[in-house]
Amino acid sequence: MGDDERGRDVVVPDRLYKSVTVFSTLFAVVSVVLGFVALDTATNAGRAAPEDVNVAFAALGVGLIAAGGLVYAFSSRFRASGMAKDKDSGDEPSDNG
Amino acid sequence: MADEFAKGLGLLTGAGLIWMVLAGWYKTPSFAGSQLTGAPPSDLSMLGEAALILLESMFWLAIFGALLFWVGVPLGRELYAKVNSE
Amino acid sequence: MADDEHTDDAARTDGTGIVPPDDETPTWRERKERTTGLSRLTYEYFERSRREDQDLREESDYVERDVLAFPVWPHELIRNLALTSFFVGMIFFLASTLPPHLGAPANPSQTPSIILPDWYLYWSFGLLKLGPLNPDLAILGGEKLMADRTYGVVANLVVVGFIAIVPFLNKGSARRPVEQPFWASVGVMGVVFAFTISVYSMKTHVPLDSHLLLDLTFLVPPIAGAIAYAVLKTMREGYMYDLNRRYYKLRPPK
Amino acid sequence: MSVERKDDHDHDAWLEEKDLTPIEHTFLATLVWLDKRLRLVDYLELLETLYYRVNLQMPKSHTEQYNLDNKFWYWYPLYSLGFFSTLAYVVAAISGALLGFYYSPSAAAGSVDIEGATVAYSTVAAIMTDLNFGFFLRSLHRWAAQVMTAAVFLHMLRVYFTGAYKEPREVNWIIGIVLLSLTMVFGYTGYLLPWDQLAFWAGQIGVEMSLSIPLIGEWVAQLVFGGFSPGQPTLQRMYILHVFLLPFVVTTVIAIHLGLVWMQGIAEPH
Repeated sequence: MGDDERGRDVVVPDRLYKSVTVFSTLFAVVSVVLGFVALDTATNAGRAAPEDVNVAFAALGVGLIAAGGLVYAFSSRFRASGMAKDKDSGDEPSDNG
Repeated sequence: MADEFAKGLGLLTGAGLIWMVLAGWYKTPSFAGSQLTGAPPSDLSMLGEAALILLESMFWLAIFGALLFWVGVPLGRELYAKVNSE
Repeated sequence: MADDEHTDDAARTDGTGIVPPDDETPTWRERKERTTGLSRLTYEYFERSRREDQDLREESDYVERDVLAFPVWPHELIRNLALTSFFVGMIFFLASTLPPHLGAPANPSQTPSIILPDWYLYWSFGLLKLGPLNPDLAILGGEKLMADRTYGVVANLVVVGFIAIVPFLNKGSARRPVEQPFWASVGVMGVVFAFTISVYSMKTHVPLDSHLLLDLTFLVPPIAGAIAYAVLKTMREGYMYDLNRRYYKLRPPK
Repeated sequence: MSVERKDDHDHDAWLEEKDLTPIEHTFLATLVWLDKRLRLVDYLELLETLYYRVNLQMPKSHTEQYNLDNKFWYWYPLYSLGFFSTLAYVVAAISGALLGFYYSPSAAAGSVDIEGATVAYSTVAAIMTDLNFGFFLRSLHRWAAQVMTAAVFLHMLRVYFTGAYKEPREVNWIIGIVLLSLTMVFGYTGYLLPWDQLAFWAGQIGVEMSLSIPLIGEWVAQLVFGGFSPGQPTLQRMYILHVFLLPFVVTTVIAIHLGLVWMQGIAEPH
């Protein structure tokens, strides 16, 4: 692991990697869907006149979508051991070859 | 050979499906008259106008997409091989 | 790993010291497979699956049968489930985007302008309208052998009967259309005829002279069949042959 | 799966010793907390195991065995048409059973405020306008039937053009033709049920078709259509054919068809 220009890379145990993948994807999907639902409700599916838009609700929707994306992006830094981030850096030796 | 066929078929069926649905919505005034080819209503919203453009483009994509992969690409390969061998 | 015969020659620089890989030496592909990220995981999964498969086979009483075909389970069914669940989604898509029509209620006293069955019966309906082909027999003094309608029903029986006896006419190991251009072109002829006869069944709605339409109904299919035959023959002679050479080597056509 | 507890990784200790930023630490700790309570990963691991089990027993595919063009997978959809028509049949059966709760095959005067509407027509209209999801349900039934018919036709073409009907599969080809015909009869009887103009005049065509059969025409028309002009007996018979007789017959024939395919294997695809 280390900080290079491609971003931080944290190696975690396999079981933890599964949890990270499952729960962050779940959270991301649910919050993005809820975000769109909230946005739709606030703007009456995009048909409301600008002054009728429920600003707080719309902001909540955008926030939920952003949060979902953020969690998904953040979770991508965790990797199981042996998973190289890109093919070029796959030169490290391994003990099962 | 097979992949070109499948790509052409995919374009034909995919674009054809979208065309069929949109034509069912916008170009089928009634069951008794002309279906899928009727005149679209004149008082369309902007969404409807965009859908009409999409409808037309899907129709031509279905035809030319299939033609491109079934005729164009194999023909191009043949010609290329011929030119290369000379 | 290290081979004693070669380790002492390590300093050779003329190229003769290169040891040819034996069965134990992993290839570059294998090395790559085993060392990096996802491919390493894949490799481990394969190992695990191979091992579990072996265990299952050893403890199973399943007897492999000598069937020259593709197993339905698990191959075909898993593949089909994946593909057809997508297709079933398409049914739902169509059902929600293009709901069906409910016409005016039945009214025996008012003949509608369109009398047609559903589309899949058009071909049969077209065969019923083949009255003009019903031969007038000179022996019967110009009378028709059977009523036009009966003639149509017989035409249906002939078509279905011909399709039914196809396996008894066409035998052998040929599978692909290029291997059997004749039968493939017969098939093309049949498909095109199904289309033209369907169009003929709607003759009152087609802006064409009905005699011309009848002629076209029977002229277009043989033309299409001939084109298909020519194309398939050419393909067989040409580049498809190269592609299939390996296949022909494995299973020479009878 | 086994009741034994899997040896869990000591995540908390690992989190302490690992050099993580506070955000990462919080993130991982939250997920570990969730994981300990919801155990979703365990269920996914069950699926994972199942996947390897199934995958494992896969014999070499035909393409691997004969080292054919690896582009072959583009043709798989054509090979799935037979199974697809079975699935469309199942979809049609389920939606049809639901529609059957609300439909009534009677040509008596109906309650809908339309000139000449029968009970059958009114119940279809009620399904489409009053019943929750009824409009979609009828649409689904209709489309599943249409798509099944189309899939059956295309399946026959696939079998024809790949020579899959050849020996030893002649019997299955003939059973397939029977199934194709029964599918069309299924479609035809269903087409008549709403008892609108199209249905009535399609019924008229059917009566004329059976009348034109030599010798037994009138008898067939009486048996199938209950008379020489479509009416209540026709509707009743079509209904019984569509929801009682044909489902049993077609399901049985499909079972035989599939059983033969299962025993003989898929004709080697190329």
